[in-house]
Amino acid sequence: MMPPARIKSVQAANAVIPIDGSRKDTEGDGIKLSALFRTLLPWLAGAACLTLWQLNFFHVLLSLEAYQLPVPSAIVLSIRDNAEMLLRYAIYSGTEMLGGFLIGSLLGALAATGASFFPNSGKAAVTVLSALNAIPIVALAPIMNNWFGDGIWSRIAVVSVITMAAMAVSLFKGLTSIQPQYDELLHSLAASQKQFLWKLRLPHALPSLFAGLKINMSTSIIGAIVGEFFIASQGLGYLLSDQIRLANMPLAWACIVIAALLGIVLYELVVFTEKKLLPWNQTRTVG
Amino acid sequence: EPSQPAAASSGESEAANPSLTKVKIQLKWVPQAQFAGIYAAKEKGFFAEEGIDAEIIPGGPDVVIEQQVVNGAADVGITGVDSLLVSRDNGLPLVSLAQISQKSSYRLIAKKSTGITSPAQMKGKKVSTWFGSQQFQVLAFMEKNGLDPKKDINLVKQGFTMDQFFNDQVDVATATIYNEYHVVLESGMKESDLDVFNIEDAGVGMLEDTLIAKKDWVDSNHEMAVKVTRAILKGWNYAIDHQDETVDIVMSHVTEGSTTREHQVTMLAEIAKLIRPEGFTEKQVGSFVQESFARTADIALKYGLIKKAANLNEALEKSVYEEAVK
Amino acid sequence: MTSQSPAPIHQAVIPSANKLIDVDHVSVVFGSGSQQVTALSSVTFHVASNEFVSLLGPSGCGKSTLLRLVADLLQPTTGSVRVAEQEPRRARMQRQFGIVFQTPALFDWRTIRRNVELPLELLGTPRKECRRISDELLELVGLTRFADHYPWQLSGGMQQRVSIARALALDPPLLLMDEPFSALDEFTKEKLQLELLQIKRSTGKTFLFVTHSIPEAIFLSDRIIVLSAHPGQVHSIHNVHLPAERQSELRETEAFYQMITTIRNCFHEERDASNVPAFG
Amino acid sequence: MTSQSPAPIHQAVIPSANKLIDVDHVSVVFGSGSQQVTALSSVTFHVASNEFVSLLGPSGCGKSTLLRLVADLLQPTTGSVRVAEQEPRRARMQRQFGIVFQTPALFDWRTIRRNVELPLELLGTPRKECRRISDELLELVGLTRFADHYPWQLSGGMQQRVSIARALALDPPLLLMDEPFSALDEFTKEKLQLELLQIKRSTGKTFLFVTHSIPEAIFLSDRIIVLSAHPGQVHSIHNVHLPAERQSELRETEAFYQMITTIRNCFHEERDASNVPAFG
Amino acid sequence: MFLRLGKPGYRVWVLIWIMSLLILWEGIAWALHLFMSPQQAAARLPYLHQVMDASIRYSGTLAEQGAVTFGNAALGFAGGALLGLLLALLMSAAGWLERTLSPYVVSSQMVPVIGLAPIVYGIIHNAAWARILMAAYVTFFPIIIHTLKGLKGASREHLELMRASGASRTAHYTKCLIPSALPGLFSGLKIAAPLAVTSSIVVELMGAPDGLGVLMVSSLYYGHAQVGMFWATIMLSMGIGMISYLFISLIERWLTPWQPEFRSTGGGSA
Ligand SMILES: Nc1ncnc2c1ncn2[C@@H]1O[C@H](COP(=O)(O)OP(=O)(O)OP(=O)(O)O)[C@@H](O)[C@H]1O
Ligand SMILES: Nc1ncnc2c1ncn2[C@@H]1O[C@H](COP(=O)(O)OP(=O)(O)OP(=O)(O)O)[C@@H](O)[C@H]1O
Ligand SMILES: Cc1ncc(C[n+]2csc(CCO)c2C)c(N)n1
Ligand SMILES: [Mg+2]
Ligand SMILES: [Mg+2]
Repeated sequence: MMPPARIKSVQAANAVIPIDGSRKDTEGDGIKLSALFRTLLPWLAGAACLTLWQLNFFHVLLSLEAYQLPVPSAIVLSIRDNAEMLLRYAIYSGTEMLGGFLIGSLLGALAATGASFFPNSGKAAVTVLSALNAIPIVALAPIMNNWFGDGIWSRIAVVSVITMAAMAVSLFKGLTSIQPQYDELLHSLAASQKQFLWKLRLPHALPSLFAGLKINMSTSIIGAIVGEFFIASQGLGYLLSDQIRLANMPLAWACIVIAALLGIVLYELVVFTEKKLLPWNQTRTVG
Repeated sequence: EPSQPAAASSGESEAANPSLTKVKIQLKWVPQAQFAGIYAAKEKGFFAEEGIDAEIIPGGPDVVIEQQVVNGAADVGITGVDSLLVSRDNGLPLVSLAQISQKSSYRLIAKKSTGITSPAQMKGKKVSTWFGSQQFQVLAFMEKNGLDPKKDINLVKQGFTMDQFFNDQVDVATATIYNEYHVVLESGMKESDLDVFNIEDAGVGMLEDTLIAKKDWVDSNHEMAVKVTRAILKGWNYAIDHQDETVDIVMSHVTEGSTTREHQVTMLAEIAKLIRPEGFTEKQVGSFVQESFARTADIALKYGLIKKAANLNEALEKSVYEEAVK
Repeated sequence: MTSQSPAPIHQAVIPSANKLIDVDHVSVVFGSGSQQVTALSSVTFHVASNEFVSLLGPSGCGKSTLLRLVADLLQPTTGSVRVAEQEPRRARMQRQFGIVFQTPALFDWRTIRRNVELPLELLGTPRKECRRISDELLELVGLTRFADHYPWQLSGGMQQRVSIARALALDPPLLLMDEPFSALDEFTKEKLQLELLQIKRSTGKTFLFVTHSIPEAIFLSDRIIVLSAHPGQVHSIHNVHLPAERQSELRETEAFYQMITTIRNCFHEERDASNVPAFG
Repeated sequence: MTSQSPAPIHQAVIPSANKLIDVDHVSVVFGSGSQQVTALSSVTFHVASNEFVSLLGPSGCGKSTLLRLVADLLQPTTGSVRVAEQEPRRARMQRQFGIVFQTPALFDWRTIRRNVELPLELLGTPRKECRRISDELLELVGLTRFADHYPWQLSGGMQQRVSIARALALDPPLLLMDEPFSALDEFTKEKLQLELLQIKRSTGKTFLFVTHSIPEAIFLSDRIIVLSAHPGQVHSIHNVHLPAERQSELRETEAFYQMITTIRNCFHEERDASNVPAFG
Repeated sequence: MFLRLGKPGYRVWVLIWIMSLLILWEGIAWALHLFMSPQQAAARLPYLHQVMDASIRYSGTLAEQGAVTFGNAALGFAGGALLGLLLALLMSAAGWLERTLSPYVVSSQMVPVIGLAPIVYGIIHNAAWARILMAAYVTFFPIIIHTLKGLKGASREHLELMRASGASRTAHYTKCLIPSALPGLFSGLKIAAPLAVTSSIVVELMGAPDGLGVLMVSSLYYGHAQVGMFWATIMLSMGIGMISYLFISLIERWLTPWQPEFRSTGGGSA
């Protein structure tokens, strides 16, 4: 038998990471919970937070007043009272957001794809493109207003610009970080550049593409809302900035809640699409 | 009569003096001559004389002054009376310590090329103004001139640039006499290219810059409130009397290159006329003019900015001002 | 192939106290629906301490799956696996075994030396000791020159040797090896085979060894377990009656050839019994 | 090991017009500084059309590197490689060869069938035709049942068979195979060996084949090139004088055993000549 | 493989791109000035030389304010990166934790900073801390997304090896998961680095005595006279963003030399 000095005891007993879809049990994980509880947990956590919030727990804890942070019931009432306007504004802002998200992600993806064909200049182009992320929306909004007028297009443009870089950087990484053996295979098959892209790079980059889409989904909500702070005369961002200045916190928070719901729904849509589109990516993942 | 600072003359040594009480002052907007009196008070040692170490916090597009003061991020702040009234209406326990500007600074401007020579011609036109609580004197102006602000004009939000006006995205824009109006002139337009409508002259001006603090802060720091107010009012009188020197002080507080001295000279000259209008004595600077407040509160109520009539007795902490100018 | 296979099952009788590995009626089912694959079906066998047992069987019959069960990388769908008389989990936590996977599974971000030292690092072995052991093992597998290279700079066979060295680093009492010599030339392979036997003799280690080479299995093993495919089942178990002291010369003996024929026949038999191409 | 090796070099004389692969004084050096490795040093050989040539040699001697040179996946540091009398690049563009890598290199996101169909897709073969060919090839490698599985659901040997099927999909005149049968059991291997020979006979294909199994090399090849290591050089080239029609029974013949001994001796010789453990 | 950062080609190309964009800029500005009034044209895109002129004239101020902003950005970025990394690690440790946290992490990104400002200032009166917090808040999301993707992409063989070696949970992370996630983490960092500059500026708009954001707002507010300065601040913030990106790329190359794209010799390069 081996010398006892080289055996370390059971000290590391909780070191189990589920590896494989076929593992029926996840027993032994560091933090165990029953299956039902695990499914319910996100909801329970939310409900608990809301309850504590409603009961002024956070207000007491952080010494906040109702005029700084309204309670959920006040927000709900405000949503009910302004339902028609909120819906109209949600559609308006949602349009800006989706429009910008689609255009920006598409432009970013095209840029990354184009760049992936050119070793040095491509990577350099993505570097330069990444600087778009460093322009704050406050500066973009006036510029886009000058270029595209004061209508919905100026916010779509803002959102497009701020979503482009994240997609370009994410996708470019996915398109170019390929194990040499796969490159060699297609090379030996005399695949054309186009085939390299469609048969190897893009499928390999799909997880990165979705990472970019997820980031952009949240960026575009912020872009649309903050873009509206500047000169828009409708939309959730317009209402939010107005109501914050008016210290009408329940309605301001109603805007935030509606925007967040809108964002989460669209985000989940991206996650859902990813699950549907990448079946090979599922069972092998950890956690 | 420049009062020679007793305690200290420069901000740095002031801060080093431990006997001074720290007071944070939240400006409504970026450092500029709009707040010249406060900078003068600091640089000329008026705060120090009162035992105060004043920290001046600039504002910005996303800064909500009332929230800053209510939060305790600042002790006193400069905001508009409209804004103060609506905040109070929504439950924020804020009061005014002194009224800085006594007249509306708002002008409506139109390019001559639009052919708008009278308010009535604004019918059906696109008019821009700042939103939040700041659009109500424009609404009142329209009604005063026989236009229904809801139907007869297309009122849109104006940003903090005049680009909408330059780009002809709007027909009529709002301009403060101390800034935007001159921004337009500095762009190469001449006064003769513009039609200018004065809201104050139309009798529907609302009060703007006012000094606010949280009610319970005033109650427990009454002396301090008086001292701050006194220093600021003294600062304003000094600024108005020594405009050239004060512009230098302001320029030393703005980030180099963010504005020009000429612009600030004009700004101080214009704002001085709002703070110590013709007929006002030095003592009257900062006073609460009942009629102006009543008008402001009426307009706010009439157009739904506030839901219940403002209680001006509570909103205005007159005792502070009175003790300050004693 | 069914468990009523006509082949004789030679099961050496070993005191139950000496079942270092005990696989008891284990089945493993992967996937579901039309993609369901029964990788193992009611497999029972055990390995005694200081025994060298080889698993032989057609491609896809479940050899790697079996190894992963023993290593606690997979739970059986039914049946039970025990290692050193405890749950595989506990054996694993006590680092009772080293494992060589079918693929080298080297960490791209570590040099060859640091790949070999990985298990030692996990144990918190002092730097110097790590270095000494990795030097020794790299020497053993003939890669001293490549200590500071990265995995992608090595040939397939070299990578495989690194993973063998890594499995030996902890000096564990049980070694699980999945076709460890498949990418090696005959002479490197032979040298390492002799090393394994030497290690077994001198340290009393136990081996569970997967291979496709019948001669290799015979040369190394005390017992050979032949599996049949679809579903994976124990076809037959063979005691290897060869001298304990194995030398290269053994490969030329009559007994050796006979054994090869015996085992090869198992395969043929199976192929003929089921009238389908069982080994495809 | 030096090129003045005492072993005889039997070089079959072939009309130069028939050099399908012509490797001429090729050297490959990887890395630089202390990490510099001379993978191949002045290697010269050629392969005639419809010839089956095997590369044998110790682990790390440069067999895979040679294959990658021929496949235009690597440029020689010095020397030249020509395939079908042209630059390897042109041969590659004309899809003159199929290749089986040492690792399966399957695409995770494609099912087994679609992995096999990949080369056809690249050529723009119609769907139906793709399907027909992949059906046939999956049948050949015995994976019909697993057509719709993903690569990670397959055992190592099964993955290897998929990559063999993929290389055959285009029906190329030249096949480059890097230890294609290393992870297969003897019977699956034997079946596929016979398939290769059958393909060679019926279609006139040429094979450049890397293996570690001397019997396999002899059974399959017309010629065997033995490489020595560090740096990789041609040690000797052997014509295999066995009947063109190869049957399993051949393996039991005297001629076969003799050939094994001859080749094995090359290795021994080399090891003894240089007094270092050359195969480590 | 493609792309070697170390090759002069890459850096030269960055310069080539920047130069071409600047030339394009001047060209567009010139075209705009052909059929628009100077104010209108300059509001859309001023002449590059006009912006350069302001940049040079106020280079001292710009450098000073840029340093302030960059300092905040770096601090917020560090905080955000750490927070993102930590959350990603936690979320990868247990599926239920990921499912519980992710809706909240996602919704946190949907809340515009201005909505939070009153609350944050209400809780933390210290403006410096508020800035750091807000900057971190904006930057952590891309890092979570990419790190999580990297952590989940760890190869099955590697994980099995760690498991079979009886590696502790910590060792799983330090020896296997984190190294596999590093390339992903760097993608996240590359997205977050320029974003940190943005968020630093955003925080400056919630009230700060100095910084590029203050310059930006003032220049906008004072109109045409300051248009050169406004664009100069934008160029500078883009420059800072790009330099942070380059810096991260350098660290990436240094910390993850094993990535295919950095290999000095390798396959497929024929
Ligand atoms: N993760 C998985 N998901 C689904 N099926 C799997 C998985 N792993 C293995 N299998 C199936 O289980 C069976 C046995 O696989 P295993 O890897 O144990 O075979 P093996 O005996 O090691 O074969 P080889 O000699 O080819 O390596 C195969 O049919 C395979 O398709
Ligand atoms: N990308 C690379 N970078 C550096 N060195 C390499 C690289 N590829 C191969 N080598 C070296 O070249 C030599 C030959 O490698 P090659 O893969 O050709 O060997 P091989 O004959 O195929 O060995 P095996 O039988 O083990 O597969 C080895 O010493 C290896 O370390
Ligand atoms: C939405 C909105 N944006 C900017 C300002 C900036 N601002 C502060 S005071 C003032 C009037 C002139 O000083 C202006 C334009 C604002 N108030 N509201
Ligand atoms: Mg296997
Ligand atoms: Mg090889």
